Amino acid sequence: MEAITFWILAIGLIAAAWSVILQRNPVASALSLVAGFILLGILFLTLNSSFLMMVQIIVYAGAVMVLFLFIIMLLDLKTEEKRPVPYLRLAVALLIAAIFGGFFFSALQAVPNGHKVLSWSQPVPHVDAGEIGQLLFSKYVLPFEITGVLLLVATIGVIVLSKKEIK
Amino acid sequence: MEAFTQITLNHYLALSGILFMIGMIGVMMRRNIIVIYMSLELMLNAANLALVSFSRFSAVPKLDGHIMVFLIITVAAAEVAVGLALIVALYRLKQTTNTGDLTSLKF
Amino acid sequence: MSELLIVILIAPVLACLGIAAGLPAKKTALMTVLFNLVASLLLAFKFQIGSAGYQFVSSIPAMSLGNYFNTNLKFGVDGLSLLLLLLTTVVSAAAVAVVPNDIKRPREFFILLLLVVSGALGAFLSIDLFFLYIFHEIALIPTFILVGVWGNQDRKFAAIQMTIYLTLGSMVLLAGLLGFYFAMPENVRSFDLEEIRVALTASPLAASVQGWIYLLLLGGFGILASLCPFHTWAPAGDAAAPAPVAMLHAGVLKKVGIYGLLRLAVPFLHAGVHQYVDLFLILILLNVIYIGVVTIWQKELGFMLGYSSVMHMGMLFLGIASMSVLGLTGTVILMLAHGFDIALLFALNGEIRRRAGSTHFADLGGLAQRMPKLAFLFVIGGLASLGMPGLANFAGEIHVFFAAWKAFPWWVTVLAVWGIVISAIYILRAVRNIFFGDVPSTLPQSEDLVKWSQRWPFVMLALALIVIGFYPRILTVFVQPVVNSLLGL
Amino acid sequence: MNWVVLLAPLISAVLITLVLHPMKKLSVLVSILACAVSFLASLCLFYNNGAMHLSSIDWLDLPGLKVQIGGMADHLACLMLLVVSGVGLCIHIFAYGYMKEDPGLSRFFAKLSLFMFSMLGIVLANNLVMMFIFWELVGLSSYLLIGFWFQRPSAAEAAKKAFIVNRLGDFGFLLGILGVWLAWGTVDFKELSQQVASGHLPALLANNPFAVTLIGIGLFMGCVGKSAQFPLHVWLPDAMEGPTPVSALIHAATMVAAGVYMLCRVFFILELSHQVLQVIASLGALTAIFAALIATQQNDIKRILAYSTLSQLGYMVMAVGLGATQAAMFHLSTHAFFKALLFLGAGSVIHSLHHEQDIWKMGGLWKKMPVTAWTFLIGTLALTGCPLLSGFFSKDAILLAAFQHNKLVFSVGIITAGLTAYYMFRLFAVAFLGKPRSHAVDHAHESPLVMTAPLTILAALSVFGALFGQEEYLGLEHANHGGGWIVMGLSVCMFVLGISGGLLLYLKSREEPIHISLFANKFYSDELYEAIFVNGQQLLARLLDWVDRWIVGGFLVRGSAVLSTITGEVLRLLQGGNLSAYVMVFIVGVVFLCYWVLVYLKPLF
Amino acid sequence: MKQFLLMPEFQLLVWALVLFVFDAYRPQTKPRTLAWLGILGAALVLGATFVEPLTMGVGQYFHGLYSVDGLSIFFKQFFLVTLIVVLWMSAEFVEVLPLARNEFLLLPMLTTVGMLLLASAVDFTTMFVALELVTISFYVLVAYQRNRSASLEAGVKYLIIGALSTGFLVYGIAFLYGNAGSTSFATILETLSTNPLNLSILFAMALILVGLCFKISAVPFHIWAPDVYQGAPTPVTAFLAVGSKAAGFVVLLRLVFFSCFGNPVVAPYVSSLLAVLAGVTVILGTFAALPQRNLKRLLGYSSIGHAGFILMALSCLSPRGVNAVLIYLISYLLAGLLAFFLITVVSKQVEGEELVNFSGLSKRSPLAAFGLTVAFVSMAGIPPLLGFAGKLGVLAAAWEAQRYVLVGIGVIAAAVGLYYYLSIVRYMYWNEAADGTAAVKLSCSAKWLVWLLVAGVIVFGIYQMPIATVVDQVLLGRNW
Repeated sequence: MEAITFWILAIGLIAAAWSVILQRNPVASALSLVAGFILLGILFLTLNSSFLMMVQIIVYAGAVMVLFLFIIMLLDLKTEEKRPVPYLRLAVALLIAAIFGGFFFSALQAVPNGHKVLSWSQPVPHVDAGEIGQLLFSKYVLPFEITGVLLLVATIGVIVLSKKEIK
Repeated sequence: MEAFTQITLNHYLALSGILFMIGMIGVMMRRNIIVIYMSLELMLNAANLALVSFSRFSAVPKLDGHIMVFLIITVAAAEVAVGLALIVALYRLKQTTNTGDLTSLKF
Repeated sequence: MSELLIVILIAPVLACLGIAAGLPAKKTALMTVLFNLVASLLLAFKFQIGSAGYQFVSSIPAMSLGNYFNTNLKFGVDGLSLLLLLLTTVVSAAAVAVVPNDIKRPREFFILLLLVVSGALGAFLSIDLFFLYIFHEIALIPTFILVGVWGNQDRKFAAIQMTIYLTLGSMVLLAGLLGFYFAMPENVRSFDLEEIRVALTASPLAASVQGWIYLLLLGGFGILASLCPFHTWAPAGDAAAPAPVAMLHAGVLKKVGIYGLLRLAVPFLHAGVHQYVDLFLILILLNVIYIGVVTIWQKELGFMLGYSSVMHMGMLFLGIASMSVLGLTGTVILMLAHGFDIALLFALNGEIRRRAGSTHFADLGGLAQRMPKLAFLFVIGGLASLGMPGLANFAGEIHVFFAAWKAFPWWVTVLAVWGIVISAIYILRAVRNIFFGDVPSTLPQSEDLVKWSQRWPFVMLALALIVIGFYPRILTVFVQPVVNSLLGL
Repeated sequence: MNWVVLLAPLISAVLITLVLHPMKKLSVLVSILACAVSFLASLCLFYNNGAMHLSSIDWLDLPGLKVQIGGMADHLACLMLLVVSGVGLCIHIFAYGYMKEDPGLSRFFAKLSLFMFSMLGIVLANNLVMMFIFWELVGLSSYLLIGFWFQRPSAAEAAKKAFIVNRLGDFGFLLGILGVWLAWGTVDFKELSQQVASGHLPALLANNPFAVTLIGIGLFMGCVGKSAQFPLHVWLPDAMEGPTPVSALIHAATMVAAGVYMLCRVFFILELSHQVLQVIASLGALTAIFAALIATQQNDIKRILAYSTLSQLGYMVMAVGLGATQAAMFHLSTHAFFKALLFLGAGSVIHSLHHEQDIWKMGGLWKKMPVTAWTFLIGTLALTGCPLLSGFFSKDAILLAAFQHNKLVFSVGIITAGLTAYYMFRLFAVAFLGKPRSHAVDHAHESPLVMTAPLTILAALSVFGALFGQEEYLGLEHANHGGGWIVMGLSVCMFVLGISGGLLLYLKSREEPIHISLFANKFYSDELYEAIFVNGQQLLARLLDWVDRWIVGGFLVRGSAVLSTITGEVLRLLQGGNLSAYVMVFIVGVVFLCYWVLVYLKPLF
Repeated sequence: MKQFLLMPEFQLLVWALVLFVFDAYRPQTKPRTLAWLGILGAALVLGATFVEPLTMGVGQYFHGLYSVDGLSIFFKQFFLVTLIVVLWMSAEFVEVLPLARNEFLLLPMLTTVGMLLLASAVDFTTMFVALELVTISFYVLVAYQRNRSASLEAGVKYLIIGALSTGFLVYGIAFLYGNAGSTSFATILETLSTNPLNLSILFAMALILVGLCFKISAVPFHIWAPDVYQGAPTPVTAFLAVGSKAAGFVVLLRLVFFSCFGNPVVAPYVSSLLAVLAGVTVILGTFAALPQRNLKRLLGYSSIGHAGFILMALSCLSPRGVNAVLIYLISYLLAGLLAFFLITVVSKQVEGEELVNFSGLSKRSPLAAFGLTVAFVSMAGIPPLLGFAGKLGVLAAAWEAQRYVLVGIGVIAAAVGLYYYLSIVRYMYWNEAADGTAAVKLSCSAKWLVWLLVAGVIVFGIYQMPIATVVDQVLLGRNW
């Protein structure tokens, strides 16, 4: 069961990811990305993290990607559609990524508990919003507060960057 | 055959790695800044996946990884907001989102 | 008296501030350097002859660099630094005095010039190697601006080349100093020469280590003192510099390179010096013969003087290479002799340029008819430069020759002595072309050094040459104990 | 107190240069007085015969090298002192008359005093370094005096040439001194002679037999330069560009003889090597005949005398080489008298002819300038070795020594003697006898007393000098050796032959009857020098300048600057401005970093 | 709550928020006033760090996420000084901006909050968030002049490369977390020291290093720097060059000495890796600066070179090396800010940042020319200016660690560096200005700042005791 779920999600995710980078139309890319995010959320679920799934779907698939789509529509980007797929660049990028992949997989061999098998039947502590919330407001209160400042900065930044010019 | 039936941490990590690399390829290959930016999001998500899996599979399950993921998602959201605002501003000024058109600063 | 030493050092800096604050530039500068001259003469009289140690020592512990470097800002003079102090004060007095009254932007000029002076003073008075280095470097940037703004001919290129080259040299030197510092046992590391002596007399450095450090120091100090083939900056720089700067630079600052080798390589790196003596000799002979021959071909007085100064550095190095009492004494005498001499010649070069509008041999001739006094002084300087007995250089050279003859294979000295023939050739050519023969019709009318107020700096330098030349023991009594102690005798 | 002999001229030179130079007459007076004082002091020294003590000061005192400024007033030195200051005094007086009208009169006398100081210093020197110091100073004053009329390009060139050629000799001299010091550990004449006399060779020389020859050659090179021996003789004829009294004093009587004096001083060292003596003798003989041959075809009165000087110096050097130092010194003294006389006579002629020096424009001066002519004749006769005049004795002593030691040298010497008579009488016949050969002679008149008086004194010395000198120099054993009569007879024959040849050929001729361009052009030695040394050196200098400018300064220094800039230009190409390329670079960097970390650190596992 | 009050981050944040509110209610406030208020706040916070009762004691706070120690205090003071100068600079610069002037003054304060936090971060969560706070606010600041395409272009380049490096950093953190099971620096070091090493740890370290190398602009992750330095508004360039770079170094210092890289087995290898990076960085920064004609771009390259020098000292992994890092940073703080400040002031009036625009500056504004000369000469490392102390420390550390090649590179780079710095001086002093250029005027406050910084560079260059004392205190009591 675990295996089937994983393989389906994995193949779907990889396909979505490929679609993101290969689609000529940015809108299609963005939609693929939404799909990918949803699949990723489900993957989180397979790892017993329901809270993160929700966050993933709401924040990423919901807010972030909507923003992307919105901007793409707004800017009306069609120029790139006419260009052919840059195979040469793709090949170079693949090559570099392959080398990186080589390193990555050799590193992967060494991960401790790497061969620990996933089993849903095994009891694992349930990770729900409450526990994470508790941690966030006790141990991790400082970074959490800082994210607040971060969002403030982002807000100001977005306003500054997109405010209509005063004529 | 076991490799297909027994899903291990390595499977998740491999998936995250592949996701990461696809994102990397996208960043290298694409010229449209928005798509590049989407690819970057893919890379961040790969990291999230890795973190969550590590959390799940650790000997003594811990939540620090989840906190990290939560923070990453928040930060990424903020980053996307600022980034897209920047791209919009760029588009307004130059009517392009192609990296090939951004070469006035060089050498 | 140690206060007086500090006063000498601080006076130029104070004068800089004074000039910046609005005091009349030339007057203030002149008063300062004259004060320094008098004060240093006073020090010389109070100096206890015969002891090798430092006298009038004072230190400023607040200027240390924290826990990571054992440095100590410490001033004092022994026989050697006292003489170099005198060299500096005399040459700087002359240099300030020959600045023409109509120089443009006088305030900046004198401030920078005094900075150069204080750098030179500090370098010779510091007992601490680290501060020796710092003080020498202080002069670097002011020289750059002085040459670049007030220089002549190809000033821009020359200034840049000179500064970069010297910086390269001082960075190499810095590496060498650090190497020296770290080569010492950890608990006794110091830049203080007195402490180094105590530490290294007990346990000298290993020979192989000495070799490396010596090479670095030779490279660094060699560039500063224009050891061939690192000399390219010198002729161009000196030729382009305004006369006072060339005087200070060729006359005084170059000596810091020699001084450093004397202070550091001779006492603490014997083994290194011996190990690389062949290399050193080859470079020295290049300095003397190769540069000498190149000097002959020069067509412009400034360049000729610059090259000749490079050539004479070979003689100074030769004295050091011999590592003997005779040779080192000769080097010290030559340091002073060459300092006074080249300062005199560069000063006259400046006067000729101002009067004749050019220093190319082709444009000049017969100046002795119009300016007999100037010609007379030039001939004295030139004769000193070609090693005429009765003038200072000869006294030094003869020491060096004797020392080299004893220390090295015969051909080294033969080639070095050939240098005196070469210098005769180019000096006499210059005298012939500038002062003798017909006056070209294109030469503008100009007057001689009419007044004593114009003349005294030149006369002072010439007198110094004559006094040392007639009685070099006036120097050797100061130098001898120091040289003995440098050689560990 | 006894240093007066040396200090008087120095004080005079300094005083005139610094203070007195605006007052010409006073300057002259001071200079002449100083010379006179020196002369008197020399006399004192002479009659005390070296017994008077000369205190000394340490000029240098370092372990292994002690150089004193001290005096060694032995017999040799005292004689030389007398000659120098005596002849010097005459010339000083003459010079006043000769130079009266020159605007640089004070300068001239200051330099003369400087010369006297330096020359007397050489004579008094008690060690080699001190001698070298004054040796150089003599060179300097010679330079200054040759270039006295510096406005003339020819004079300026001549002065320069004289100094540089002398420097070549000094180069060897200094090396010789260094060699002596290295071998014996001292440069003091007294100590040296004691060590040499002990017969015990220092280790250096014992191990290396050729070393002593090299030392000897080195010292001799000093003499070759200063006494203008064969390869370095070129400067002396050109030095005639100086005022004539200078030529008389420096380039005939005293300075050029200093080389010979020096050889005599260090003869005990030269003696140690047979080869050195041979070299000296042969070179001296060569110079003697070589210069004599050239002199036969010269037209400038001073040049003829200059070549004659060369030739006579050759004699002296030859004598030293033959071991006859006394004879050399004897000839040196007599030569000083008559050659000074001849130069002054020539000066007198030139002065009265308004600086006309070509003998073919003179003629018939015998009547116009009787004193000058008479004294000149005496000088000529003395030089040519007319029996009973001073030159006869001294030359004879040398020829005798040659006859005893080396027949080849002797034959060269005897031929030279004939040639000497020939060219001197050619000169005398053309310049003084016959009819005036140009209008310049019309206005000629006898010189004033201030000039003729020194002529007369010197003429007297030329005649009688030998009587006094023969005893002083040679002692009484002269002529006791075998062959004395043969030599004397032969030399008289040559004298007669020479005179008759000269007179017969030239008495009546109005222009040069014989043309030997090889001699007229001085064996093309100037041209050879020009071609080999001057051009060679210029070529080398040019080449090295090129190397320095383009290889060291250009290729290495500017080259590295250019290389830096090119490196910069290449490195900035990385920065193409394209974001995609940047990303590529970045990720390649990551790959490299991973490679490094994973592969380099592999051995950890 | 008391803890929060004593945190300089919090104090600064509150001040910034108050100013935001103030600005919102009084929109007609002149930017200059706002700048002075900001400077006042920063100065107060800076002052508070020196006062005993107003600071937290040395120790760990927030469950080990936040540390107060010598290093953090030093860097906090460093960032606050940077902020003060940057605000001062911005006050001069802000008139150029078409809009949102006040925010331009307030954003740096928030950025500084991130930097201050970064100095204290001893946990990857805090570190990551603080780092992102800094980075994201820089995205905005770099692109601030959105009417200038250069600024926007720089912003986009910084954005993409920055996000890319964040990706690598996060991925590295993930793998490190996977191995050590914690995000705390100290715990990670402990775990790594007790458990055997494996390749995935090294992989993680490499990726984390990428993220930090981006911050400090070490080759080849410097690729953004020249363009961004050139395109960004000058005060932002200064802030990037000094503040952001120092922020990268403080994290690197902590990681190298007190976290993953500090593992005794790995440390020697890390050291040599950093040494190679340092060498390459110095070479590239120095040589590529040679042909530059745009002053800001030139300084961008030169700042890469300086980063290389600092990395050189860091790579020695010795107390002397750390000492050199800190001194070098101080020297670069003063000289770099001085240079950028004057460039801000001058280029505003001469309308250009090309070298040619600075021709004859010595006549048009002697003080500006003098200040720039002092700054450049100090950066070149010529005694007796402060920059020399930095160079000396670096070379000494490298020599002590027996990295002779680095010493050689340093020696050559110093000489070459002087060349391009002097070429600027040459423009200012030797070349004549084009006709019709007016004198450059410095406002009174600008003059004050210039004199302050010049005095700092000169006085501390000659009298190094205070700086040495400060730096020694940072090093005190820790096992470096």
